[in-house]
Amino acid sequence: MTQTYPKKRLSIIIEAPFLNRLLDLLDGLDVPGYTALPALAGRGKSRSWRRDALSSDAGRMVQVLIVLDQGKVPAVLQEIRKVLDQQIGIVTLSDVEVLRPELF
Amino acid sequence: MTQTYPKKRLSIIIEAPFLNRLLDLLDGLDVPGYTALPALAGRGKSRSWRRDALSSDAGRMVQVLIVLDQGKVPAVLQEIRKVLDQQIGIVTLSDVEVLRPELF
Amino acid sequence: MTQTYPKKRLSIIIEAPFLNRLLDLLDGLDVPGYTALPALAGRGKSRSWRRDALSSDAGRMVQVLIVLDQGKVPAVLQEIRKVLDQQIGIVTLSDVEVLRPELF
Amino acid sequence: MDWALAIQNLISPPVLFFALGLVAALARSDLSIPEAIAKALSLYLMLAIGFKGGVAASENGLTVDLLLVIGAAGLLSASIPILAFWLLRTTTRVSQIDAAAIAAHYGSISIVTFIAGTAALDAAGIAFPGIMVAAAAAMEAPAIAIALFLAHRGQAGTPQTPKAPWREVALNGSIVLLIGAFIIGMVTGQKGYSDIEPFIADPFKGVLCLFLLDMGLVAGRELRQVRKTLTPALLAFGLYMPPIAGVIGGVTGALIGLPDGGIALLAILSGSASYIAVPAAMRLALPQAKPALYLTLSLAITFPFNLTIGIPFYIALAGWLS
Amino acid sequence: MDWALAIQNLISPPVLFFALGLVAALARSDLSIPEAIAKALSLYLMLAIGFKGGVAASENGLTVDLLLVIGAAGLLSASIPILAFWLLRTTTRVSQIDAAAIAAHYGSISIVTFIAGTAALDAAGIAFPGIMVAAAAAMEAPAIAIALFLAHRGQAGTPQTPKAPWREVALNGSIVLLIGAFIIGMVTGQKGYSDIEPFIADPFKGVLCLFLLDMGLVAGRELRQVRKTLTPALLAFGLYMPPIAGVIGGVTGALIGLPDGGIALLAILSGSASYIAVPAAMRLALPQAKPALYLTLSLAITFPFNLTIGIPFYIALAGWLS
Amino acid sequence: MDWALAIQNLISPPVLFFALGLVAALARSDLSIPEAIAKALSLYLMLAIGFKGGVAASENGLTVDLLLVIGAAGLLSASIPILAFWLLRTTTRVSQIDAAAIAAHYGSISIVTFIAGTAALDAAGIAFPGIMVAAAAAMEAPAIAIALFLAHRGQAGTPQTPKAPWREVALNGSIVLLIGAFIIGMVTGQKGYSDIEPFIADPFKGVLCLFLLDMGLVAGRELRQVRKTLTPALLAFGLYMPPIAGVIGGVTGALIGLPDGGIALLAILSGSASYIAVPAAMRLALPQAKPALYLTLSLAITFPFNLTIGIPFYIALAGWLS
Ligand SMILES: Nc1ncnc2c1ncn2[C@@H]1O[C@H](COP(=O)(O)O)[C@@H](O)[C@H]1O
Ligand SMILES: Nc1ncnc2c1ncn2[C@@H]1O[C@H](COP(=O)(O)O)[C@@H](O)[C@H]1O
Ligand SMILES: Nc1ncnc2c1ncn2[C@@H]1O[C@H](COP(=O)(O)O)[C@@H](O)[C@H]1O
Ligand code: NA
Ligand code: NA
Ligand code: NA
Repeated sequence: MTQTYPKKRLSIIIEAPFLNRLLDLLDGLDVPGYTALPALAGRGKSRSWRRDALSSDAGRMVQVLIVLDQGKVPAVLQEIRKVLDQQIGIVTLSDVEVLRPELF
Repeated sequence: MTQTYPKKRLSIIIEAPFLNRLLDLLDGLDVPGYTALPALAGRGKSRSWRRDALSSDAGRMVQVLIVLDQGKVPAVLQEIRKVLDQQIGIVTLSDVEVLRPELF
Repeated sequence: MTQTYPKKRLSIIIEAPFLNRLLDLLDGLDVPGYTALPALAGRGKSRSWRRDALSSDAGRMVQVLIVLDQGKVPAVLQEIRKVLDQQIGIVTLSDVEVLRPELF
Repeated sequence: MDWALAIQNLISPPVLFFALGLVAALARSDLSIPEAIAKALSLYLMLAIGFKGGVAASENGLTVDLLLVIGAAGLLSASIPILAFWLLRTTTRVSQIDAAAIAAHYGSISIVTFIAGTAALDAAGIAFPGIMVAAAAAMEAPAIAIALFLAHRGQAGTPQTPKAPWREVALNGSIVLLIGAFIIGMVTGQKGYSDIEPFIADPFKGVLCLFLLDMGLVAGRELRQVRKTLTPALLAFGLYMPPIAGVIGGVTGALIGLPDGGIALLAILSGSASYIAVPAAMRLALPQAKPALYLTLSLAITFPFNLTIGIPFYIALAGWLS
Repeated sequence: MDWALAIQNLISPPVLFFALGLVAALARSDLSIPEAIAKALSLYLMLAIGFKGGVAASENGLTVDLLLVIGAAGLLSASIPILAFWLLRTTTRVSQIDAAAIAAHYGSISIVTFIAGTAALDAAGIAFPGIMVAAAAAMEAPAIAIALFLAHRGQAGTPQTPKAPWREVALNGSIVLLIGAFIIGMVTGQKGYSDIEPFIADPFKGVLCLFLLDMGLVAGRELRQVRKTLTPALLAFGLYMPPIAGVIGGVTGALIGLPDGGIALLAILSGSASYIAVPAAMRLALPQAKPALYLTLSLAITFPFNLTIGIPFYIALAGWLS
Repeated sequence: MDWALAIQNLISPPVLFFALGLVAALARSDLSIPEAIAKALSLYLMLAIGFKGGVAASENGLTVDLLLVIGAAGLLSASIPILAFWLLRTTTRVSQIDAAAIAAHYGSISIVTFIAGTAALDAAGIAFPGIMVAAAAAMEAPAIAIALFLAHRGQAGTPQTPKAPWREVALNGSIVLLIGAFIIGMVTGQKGYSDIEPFIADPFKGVLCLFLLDMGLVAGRELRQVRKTLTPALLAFGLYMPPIAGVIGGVTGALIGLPDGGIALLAILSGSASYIAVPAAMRLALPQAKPALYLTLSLAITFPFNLTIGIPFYIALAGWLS
């Protein structure tokens, strides 16, 4: 049987205009990598939006996925929290198993 | 250390022509928000599909993510189930931790 | 209350040029279905990339999601491992609950 | 049948680019047109054909009675599915619901087939009335309504039938754009036309080539799955239904006094089958029906048939009838 | 006001396609232009208008003093927000931060309104100096700077204000393309122009129609939310602010000696409000400000107003002033 | 070297838009062309250049022997990588696998460089044979095959080498479209051409400008990472390899009796390096090779070199050789 190892999966749903700043922040932290996925549509406390019905990047969301070691999570969360506190942004953390633990 | 709080992550993979109806349904339920992501390609019991090789929205899938409180899950699942039972749709529920529990 | 059943969610982040080969591989395995999602941007050990700033499919990543029964995981992981070992690819496994267990 | 016309159609750039796409997809090439581009090409064609139709209608006045044409088109769109349903139920083994879903596609129309038809008429120097665009717009809803009736007929109290997709069908983007552009063309007339001619008229045929390349790729991918999904009886249906419906459409056109080009276009509309709007509507209204059946039939069998053989046949038919 | 001009503007294809989009979105049609296509159309318009401006500037020489025009434009862009902020704070109940964010939008410009204005001038046979494109480019940063100042004025030590978005504003893609294409047009002049004329000049008006169809769809979706988000006082602001700012811009243009067409364009720029670059900048710089307010106002109220009534008014104004 | 020609090339709109993109990306502007649009632009260019080549070939007859040209092109594509591999292994410290992967890129071609070359020839009034398009299509597979051989040479039994990407290379979308459009052009000839000329010929140069803007943005982003990835020896290779390969190609063209324009284009093809098809193929076939090396070299060094200095040099070379 293939052995797997526990890691964490951090997901940040954030507004597109912030994406560059968030990625720059992550580049400065001890994060093994990340992948950003586009979103199509959404709703939150405020407006509902559709990608094809926006005049601007404002309001469009992007999901950033980070697979990382549990040990690195607190430092990363703390920095992200600083940036996101006044901004829109949904941060979730969950458990995952990976194949190659040395990557993260 | 940054405190986190347990919530649920509901994912619904659904056909694009149903998206509007699903989102209208969610808007009528006690759901704090949602984000829809586009899909590129897929296969299930029936046909395999590629986004760039479809003549129509029929067959193209979309993933809707909802982060919400455990307490709201049963009511939401029940309503979604009604709509999805005869339709294509993959519903999964998983555990996540969030930073700001009051949002959900 | 709506009953749910435990399954596994397998996520494979892989380079776009490999996607077809991966999907062909999955089609040959006992996998109930899959959905591929596009990615926008990312960084790993090597280069950082943006979808809109690539000359070629090389470097662009895609996420493939597979919801499947725990019992099918080892065989699938073993085959995927063979293909991915020399390639870029982030594989994660996590627990989910589903509504209709017979689908997976 | 005018063989010169038929051959001229077969070796015209649009048909050849369609064939290129078909061959590339059958050979499993990774050639593909991004979805956003395919959508844009289709919006462009819809805008251009609607606008040009409106300008033409504003020019000649409404050369034929608009309401008569729309009425005839709606009637065709409601009656062809009944015939198709009956043929499917008697010659194939598809279920009632699948037969109804397929029938809806054949009652409705393929706007690209229509556009390819106008291009072929242009090439053959045959004029056609601008209001045929309105006929195209009228041939969707009736087909869907009849098909839903056929699907549920005799089934006592189907539990939880999904909400009928009337809102989605009526406000379908393509139809809204087609009709909207038609009206704008009528309002602005020749002056508006000359403003945007270099955008909507000059590159039109080239854009059609690119779009048909995409349609070929899509149809070819579908065609690869034909053997898995279609029985010979179904396949035959995809080939004989278009000319039957085309003849019905052409005769109707002749009866209401359409000119040559109008008869041909009404035959083309009747003979063509939808693969954009109706599949999406069927997913909403008849989710139990199998998309593999109706998509493959309409896209991989009927569409290529019409594009290559059907169009010259319908044009020849119009010549005989008028 | 020249009523013939006003009506001619209202029934021109671009305005009618905008209206079609508006109506389709209000009726909740699923008609939509893919995001990638809308971005491409906007890049195209920016490239074309910049390039043509550059070629024109290279032709006539810099007919008016480039620096004078840019200086006046920058000044307008810095002072209009102050007026807007004061009007908002005295006539509506929006917070200081929201008022500042809205003010930034009205100090900045809508390039599509500008382009529609050039099309209307063309149709009316009124020439305009190529360097007006440079004025358009100069009217973004000052508005944002002033607005940030207004937002934080009097608030001792706001903790953790986000980094100001200067890098993002200065290197904003649209501005870079507009200025870059302007310079390329200046360098290559008439020879370069004739090389790419069939791409940037001939289809221009048609592409504008398609883009305005999209803008109509976007504005219509916004308009559906107006009752939820805007008070009557705010709605009124969206309607009276443009002509006020337009008059200020027009008078400034006359004072610095611009010709007829230049006055009209400076009035159009002053009267228009941003809905692309400034919203994104506000999300970065003033995340607490409510996007629902500034987007709805600028997109659903001011933009349609300018497109239909504003532009002919600003052109008529220029006639009176010169 | 004809300096007037060189300067004319440098200040032509396509090259200036490339420079604009390069500068914008170096300055970290957020200007970007959506991926779907960039793909569509590239499909358009491929379709147009293929079709026009086919029409030209159908006109003049096959003015030079098609098989001779294809044979020579294939031979060049197979031998240039051997030279490149040897140069890389003797002058730089890249591994055997990286050297082979880079060599594959230089044996293959950049179709945009080719297209820019045809535009420069057009501007200089030099004719070229339509079949050069076929030469372009023939210069991919041999380079990849040789490179795979070089990568594994002398390595006993590499375990688990991935399946060679022959299917992907042969059915590569760009090549299929290029060849398909060429054949369609041959079949429909001048008649088909006049049908779609307003689409494929008139806006061609303008579309090329937009595409080169995108290429500049992509190359500029790559260039920002040059210092991290390239040693001076590698950087030098990216600059001296193109003219060496270009001379080899030009001499070959002269030997097989190509006319002036044909010699120039064969030199351009030989001197150019792939950054679309070969990188994807290398990811499949040699996943251990570092993309940072081959992409940066080909895209950020060789491509700008060829576009600015290379093309006028190859054209001048053709003048000397013929
Ligand atoms: N509970 C949620 N689950 C998933 N996505 C959410 C949720 N809440 C908000 N979002 C996303 O975040 C965006 C902004 O949310 P808000 O700031 O609450 O308006 C929404 O448009 C959604 O795309
Ligand atoms: N087990 C699965 N995991 C992930 N996605 C799936 C799975 N099964 C189905 N899907 C998605 O749902 C679509 C329709 O599935 P089906 O109705 O089974 O044909 C597929 O094309 C996939 O995109
Ligand atoms: N830890 C991670 N979490 C999420 N995505 C990752 C991670 N590491 C790598 N990736 C993705 O995989 C791609 C290739 O990674 P690498 O091979 O490490 O350069 C990156 O560009 C990311 O899109
Ligand atoms: Na029909
Ligand atoms: Na303004
Ligand atoms: Na080469």
